Amino acid sequence: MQDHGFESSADAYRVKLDSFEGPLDLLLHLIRKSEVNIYDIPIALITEQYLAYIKLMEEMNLDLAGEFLVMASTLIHIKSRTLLPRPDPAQEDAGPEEDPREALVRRLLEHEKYKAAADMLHDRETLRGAQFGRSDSSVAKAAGEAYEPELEVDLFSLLAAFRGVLERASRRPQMVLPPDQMSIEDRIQQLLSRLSETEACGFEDLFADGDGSRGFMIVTFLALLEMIRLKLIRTSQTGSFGAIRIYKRARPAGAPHPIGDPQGA
Amino acid sequence: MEDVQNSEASPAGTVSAELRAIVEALIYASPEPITIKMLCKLLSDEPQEDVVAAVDALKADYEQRPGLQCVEVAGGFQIVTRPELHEWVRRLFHERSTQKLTVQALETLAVIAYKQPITALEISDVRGVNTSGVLSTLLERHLIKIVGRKNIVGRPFLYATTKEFLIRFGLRDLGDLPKIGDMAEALGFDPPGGLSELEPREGLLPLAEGEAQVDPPGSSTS
Amino acid sequence: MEDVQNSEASPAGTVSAELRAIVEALIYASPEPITIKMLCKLLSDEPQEDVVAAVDALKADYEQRPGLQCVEVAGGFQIVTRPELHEWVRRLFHERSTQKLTVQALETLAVIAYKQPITALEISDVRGVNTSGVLSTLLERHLIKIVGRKNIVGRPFLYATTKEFLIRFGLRDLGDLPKIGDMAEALGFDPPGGLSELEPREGLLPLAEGEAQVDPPGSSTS
Repeated sequence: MQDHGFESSADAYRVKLDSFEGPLDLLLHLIRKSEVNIYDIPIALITEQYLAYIKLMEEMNLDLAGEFLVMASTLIHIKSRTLLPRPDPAQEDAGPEEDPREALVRRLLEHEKYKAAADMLHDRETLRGAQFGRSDSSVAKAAGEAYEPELEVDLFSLLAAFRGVLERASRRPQMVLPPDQMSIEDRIQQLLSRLSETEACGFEDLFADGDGSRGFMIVTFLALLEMIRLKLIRTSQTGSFGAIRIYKRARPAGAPHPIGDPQGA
Repeated sequence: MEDVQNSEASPAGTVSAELRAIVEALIYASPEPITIKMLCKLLSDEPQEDVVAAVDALKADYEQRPGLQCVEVAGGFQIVTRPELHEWVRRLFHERSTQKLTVQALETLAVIAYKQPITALEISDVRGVNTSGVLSTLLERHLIKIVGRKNIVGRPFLYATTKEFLIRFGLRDLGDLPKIGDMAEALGFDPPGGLSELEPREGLLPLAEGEAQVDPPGSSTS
Repeated sequence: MEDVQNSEASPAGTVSAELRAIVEALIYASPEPITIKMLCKLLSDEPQEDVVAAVDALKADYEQRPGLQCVEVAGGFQIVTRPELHEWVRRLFHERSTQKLTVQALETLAVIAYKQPITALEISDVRGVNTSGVLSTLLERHLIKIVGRKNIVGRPFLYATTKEFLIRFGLRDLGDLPKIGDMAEALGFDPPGGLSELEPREGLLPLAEGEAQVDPPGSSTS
């Protein structure tokens, strides 16, 4: 096995100080270096060594994460507990007292397990990295469409996607609508008052009163469609391509209500 | 690999099995058809005639592969699927493309999740691109549903996420959706300012009778 | 193609040459490892056992290819170059195609793989260091995903590994991870009794194959 940058072998003495990822790493290193039994850690010795390392790291101005200090206080606490006089062995009915080191040992072993698992993953990754798949171009012709990978759906990708949208939106120049753009509702009112004057008129006449702009035409046409839906007008045509006439009609009882109408749904 | 069993079938049994293995791997993995010249360059220790012989042997070998063939294309060699099987390959790609969630679909889903209920036009506005095709994918996958019509001209459908969506993303309810700020803190995101995540619902119309085609009974979004 | 000469070498000579051809073309063409379920879906006219037999025959066949092999990964099959040839193949690519993960990232990934679903705080507890920076890297690389929120105060995110994780590490499924107890020997420590063995808790991963539309009942992801 090659060097994976792990300090997992007992003879790795020359360890760069900043290579310790955390206090558990450092502690394991010290235990290995001292060749002591992990189930019977000489806590005074190890605590002393640990504190010496911390001091050294501070002197070297290494960025000392808070976790290292927390571990230091844990060690000192355990040490102080082991120094306390043991309870009278005659009073064992309270059950054997837990070794204050036990919780720490459990954490160390657990940590070590996952380091070994990471090591295994690294080997897997290396093997897998040595396997190459086919090129995309070799199926492009047969597939007939471009390959787009299926995305993992999770909250992170969802949020990342949303962030992408928001970022794009903020970069996009704001669409400026002409300030005099008339609303469809307003246009309906105009057309209705116009029709109430004449009762009927030609389709083209409805477009005649504006500025002839594209926006005006579209608003007028949409207003017309809406009026048909609301059964406010009738249209008739004399044969294919004949003239279209628009008639105002009495509103039937079952007709939909216009938007914004308080009687509306 | 060292011992290629059916090498007696090949016209170039003299070429070392190792060379043939290397040549096969190179042709297979090359991003574009690989030329003899390129092969010789990569295999600089091998005499050119051996490289040519290895390619020839491989080509003969591939005559006997069931689904693949080794073709000469643009002066180089490439391993491709047999043309008579292309219909199957197309089916595979089609199957994948109708099912998969793409960047497009995910973006649309995200906009709906954070701004529901929302119309197709509003989604397109936020995304800056037309969205209509993706909506049907999301509807088919039961990630979104139609919850009503917006009370504006044209009465467009309003879309919202489904219960299935919540299950899929491991959420209890919509309040569980991470705020952009949450994620920023935890994971170093940088949210752009000025855009609110959730807007008050306005103008929601209930669906008329018989319109509730997509809305499963008893499903609720919030 | 209809007549596969060396079919007597295969353990499943009964499978039609055509089916084998189609299966080979599909495995080759699929952009990610293709599952038995997907094959069966595409080949809906064929009984599943024939499809399985065709895949088996092909796998055996590829044992004899000089430069290629058929591997089982993330619940599917894939044709790749033989790893021992990697130095040759690498010459085709100028830059390293994939970035290696750091020790930090690997350790974090290991904890998640064995204890999923798990919160950031729980990961930090095991590792003894803060991990949020690494998590965002792993999320961005799609090696882990958020599968929900834990039902405790603060509703923290729960993380799990993805299909991409399986693919990257060449694992068939989470059960393919070595038992973590086996590793104790490798560590040179004698584990005392009472240290519970950790196993991947697949039952808790409703979203692991989130895109589970491809998974047949009875097809093995686990």
